[in-house]
Amino acid sequence: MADTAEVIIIGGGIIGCAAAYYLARGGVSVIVLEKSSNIGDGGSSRNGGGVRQSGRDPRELPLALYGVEHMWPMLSEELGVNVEYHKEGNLRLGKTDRHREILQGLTDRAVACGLDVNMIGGEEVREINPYLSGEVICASWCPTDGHANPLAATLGFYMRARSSGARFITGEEVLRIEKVKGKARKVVTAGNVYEGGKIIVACGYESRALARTVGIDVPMRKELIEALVTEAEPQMFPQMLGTADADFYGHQTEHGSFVFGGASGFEDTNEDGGRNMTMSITAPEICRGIMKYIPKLAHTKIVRTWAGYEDVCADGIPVISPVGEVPGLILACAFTGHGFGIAPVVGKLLSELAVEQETFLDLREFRYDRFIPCGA
Amino acid sequence: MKRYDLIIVGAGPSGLSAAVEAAKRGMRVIVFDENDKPGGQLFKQIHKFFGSKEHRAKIRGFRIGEDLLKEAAEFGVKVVLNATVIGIYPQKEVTVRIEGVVEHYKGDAIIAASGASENMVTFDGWTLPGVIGAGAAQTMMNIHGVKPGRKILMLGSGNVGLVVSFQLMQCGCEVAALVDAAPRVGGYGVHAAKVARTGVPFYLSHTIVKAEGEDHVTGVTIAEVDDKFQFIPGTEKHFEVDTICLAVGLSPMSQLLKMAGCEMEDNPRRGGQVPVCDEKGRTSVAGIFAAGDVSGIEEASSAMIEGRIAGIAAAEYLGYMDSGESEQAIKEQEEALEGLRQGMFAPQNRGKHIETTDEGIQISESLLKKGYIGDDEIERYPGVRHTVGIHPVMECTQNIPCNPCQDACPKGCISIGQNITSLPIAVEGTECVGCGMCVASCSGQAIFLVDEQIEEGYASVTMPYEFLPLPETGTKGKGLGRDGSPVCDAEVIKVQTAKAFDQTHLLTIKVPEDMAMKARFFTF
Amino acid sequence: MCSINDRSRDIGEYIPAPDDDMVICRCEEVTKGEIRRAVHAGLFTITEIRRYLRAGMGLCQGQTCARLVKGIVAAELGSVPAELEPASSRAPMRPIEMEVFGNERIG
Amino acid sequence: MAAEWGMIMEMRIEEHPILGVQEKGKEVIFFFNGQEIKGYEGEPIAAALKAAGVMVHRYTKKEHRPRGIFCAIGRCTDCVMVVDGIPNVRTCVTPLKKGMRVQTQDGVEAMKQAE
Repeated sequence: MADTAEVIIIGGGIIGCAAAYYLARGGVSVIVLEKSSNIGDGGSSRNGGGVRQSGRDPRELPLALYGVEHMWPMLSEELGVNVEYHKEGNLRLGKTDRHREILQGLTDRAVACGLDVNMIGGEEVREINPYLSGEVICASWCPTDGHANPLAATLGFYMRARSSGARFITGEEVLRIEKVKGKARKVVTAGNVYEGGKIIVACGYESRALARTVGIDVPMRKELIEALVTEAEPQMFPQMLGTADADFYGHQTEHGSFVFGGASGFEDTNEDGGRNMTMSITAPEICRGIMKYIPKLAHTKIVRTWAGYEDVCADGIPVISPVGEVPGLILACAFTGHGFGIAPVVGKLLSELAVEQETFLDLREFRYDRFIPCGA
Repeated sequence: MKRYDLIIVGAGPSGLSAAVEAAKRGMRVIVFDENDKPGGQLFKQIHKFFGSKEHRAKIRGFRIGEDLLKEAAEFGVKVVLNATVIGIYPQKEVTVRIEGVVEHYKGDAIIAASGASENMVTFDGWTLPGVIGAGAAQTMMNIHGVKPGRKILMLGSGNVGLVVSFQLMQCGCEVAALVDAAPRVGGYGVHAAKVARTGVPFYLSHTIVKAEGEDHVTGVTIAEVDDKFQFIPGTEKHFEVDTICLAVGLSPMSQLLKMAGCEMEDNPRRGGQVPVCDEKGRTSVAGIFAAGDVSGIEEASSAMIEGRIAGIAAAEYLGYMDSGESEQAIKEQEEALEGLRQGMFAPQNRGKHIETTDEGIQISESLLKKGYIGDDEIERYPGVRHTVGIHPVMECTQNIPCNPCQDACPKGCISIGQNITSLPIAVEGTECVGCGMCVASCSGQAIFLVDEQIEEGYASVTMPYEFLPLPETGTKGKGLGRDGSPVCDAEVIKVQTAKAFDQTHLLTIKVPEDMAMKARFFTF
Repeated sequence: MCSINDRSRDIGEYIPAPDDDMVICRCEEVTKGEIRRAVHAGLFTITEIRRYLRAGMGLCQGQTCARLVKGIVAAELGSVPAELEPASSRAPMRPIEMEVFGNERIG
Repeated sequence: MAAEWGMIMEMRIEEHPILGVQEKGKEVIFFFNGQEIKGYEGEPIAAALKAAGVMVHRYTKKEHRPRGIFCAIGRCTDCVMVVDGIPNVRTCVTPLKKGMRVQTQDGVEAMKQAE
């Protein structure tokens, strides 16, 4: 089989898989190269499944709004895979006056952008979710937020892309991108060279090293975050939860299990030993966080914990951008831990960028060269 | 953080053995086990072990467990029960759930001795209550004192399937059949023979078609399979049972080592996913060792030696022994291990069909296919001889590493020789006094004392008997052949019970003269 | 252990089998047919099968079915089980109540 | 439903040819779906239920199929039941206590008729 395609995508996460799907569906030839043995092995299978608009940077909000309105509700049908999308609201919880201030600030900014989000008091919070403890005194409430199953969504995009003709190669680590006659063209791995008219780099933090091989740097760092999953419980509540204190976030899945993420405070310095290793202290910290808000879960058993890197951008929003100075190169990285909810939108936008079509949303805010100080 | 020289995961045969060796050298050792009783599988092993004296042969598994615990206590090993290790983290941090707390410990060395889990096979109805693992059966009957069922079908003719079938009968269950898809019995012939002679039919080249029942097992259908393991139509057989017991092998329980970052391999000869280890049990992570089933499925006797080796290796690693001392100590253990890893059932022979013994004698086909030696085959073995008066008959026909019988006889009637796997020989010119020590010492229950003519027309057969109720002298019943079918009327003429026999009673029955070499069990 | 795996390679058609409705993962009630179909839909690894079908993701974390699932996936891929990478092992090794997990003692 | 008392006695091994008479804890009463059953304190709940002839511990969530003891050592989690109101309790490794309320589990909750 030829190692040449109109578009080469580096990274088989949900962004790469979604882009591959929309391209293949449009009849464009695609090869997706994934370093891991598994599709979606990075952040795509290591996130809390939030499909949120609230709490987003205003620059990112249009992508989230578009996804919630035009893509997520139809995605299960489109992919033929139940992505377990539930649009039943997000509660960001607060327990102190300080929390109330944080939440109020977030709410005000979101409202200014036209999002339906409001502050509610403790009583109202417990009307929405009776399992929350009396310590919760306030929350920001966004009724159109929700959650989905990241594993099903990622693999759903993959399977549909594959059946639409996209070629996926796993276990194929890209070492560098090479230019031919002034354009990014060759994608070099340990044993192979792939060629494409367009090259989309969508491989999380590793995108930084790859972009550097053609002289581009994206200012980002990585943080090792952790999550856990519980045994199945009877259905308790459908909302996505988060907190002003950022001590935990998560939701109950259709399966009945809860998926929660959280932090120990050492995310900047934690190392995973190259195998997504969890720390001994993080999951207990997440558990303590959860129990303060949902005391009823004290007996619920944790069955599994995991860790994964976030590609945290210097300014907190992703780079989704063609690289003018390296024709043929398109970057989609630095999603900063909130890429899942906007992944279908980003995938579709990338498919348009790859065929040099005008995109259905304005991507100026996500330019790769926005980090250069003004006046340069 | 609480720190020990050595943290051992698992208080089974290998873990406890490792603990003893390490503690002996002055190390501070803590052993965690998730169960509420120590000893791992040893406490479910109520049969006598094979091997030689150094392997604690002819001692019952649970007694070996008791001895090991005592030894560990003597050397100051701390054994913590109901302590589930939930993770191994960098810097050899171990998190342990103990009651309602998760404790963090650190070890300068860790030995994983976490054992194995049971393999399963699928068939229609395999999720029904009443389908259980062989380990579950052992746990229920030998630990908790509850019968796993009333009437049971056993799937699997390896040592576990054979031993557990026997144990099921010992606790009062009925074993309806022993079934295996393989064409030949996988475990020791002596284990098979002691099950077959009680009347349990063996169905080799058969497997389960369907477990029947609405809410729980009420019956099972088996059928013959061809050499590609496909059912042969028309060969179905039905049994009314309430329990189906699965004994289809074990897999190393190596997840903790994988989590700890040890290099792993999928090695079918070791039973599945195992850490890559050297001969001292050292994994790819310095200071983390593996011993026992977690590094490759073998018998408990081997696990104990592997544990000792790992314990010594850990002592060397932390400077509690110099390398000269440890080399010597390890060498001794390796020799003992070598002794066990010989014969037809040695790891290197796994899966091979061996047709003759080392002595060049043909292996009984009947034993491999039906679980018992045919009456026409028995005479070919060197343990089976005819002399006037009482004498031992050793129906031990495969090269297995075991020799307690030769030490048991005070008169030197039995010889195995230097090679622990050789077949026992009835030594010419010696005189049996009928003490029965050999009968009780044979872990395979394969030795009988026979007097081919105790009176005109009658012979006596003395056999090991480990069932309740124990018949009394004068009890009349039937003599059963090796295949478990009644062959003659028989009367108990002597019942011997002795501390040295360790719960094995010696039953002497009087049978017609021509049954001296045929009657091998008694029922009444 | 990452070997190059072309997900478009031909592994043959999915052919329904009489035992497709056999439960393999007892915890999550995943059948043999579901696993076989998922392989033919492109999920070539144990990890992907777990993530998609939840086989081995239940209370026992695959302790009972891991070997069976491996065998089925290998058979569909025309491979041998030993060549398939097993799923990763993660804490906690046994299910543990949140109140216990969160009750640490670092003494 | 628990079986008749006669059968209960039959499942207990009164005397074992090798192990003799096994030590038991104190005899206690507990409740299986509201029905009084005798067991021995400290033995696994599953052992007491087995001795009482109870085979079905739970019905599965998707297919509503019965499950019971399978591994008996806390690994497979097939024997889980609702114990004192808490679901998914591994009865094969949870010691029996006096007065415990043990209920057949249906999916992840107590079975409706199992009061």
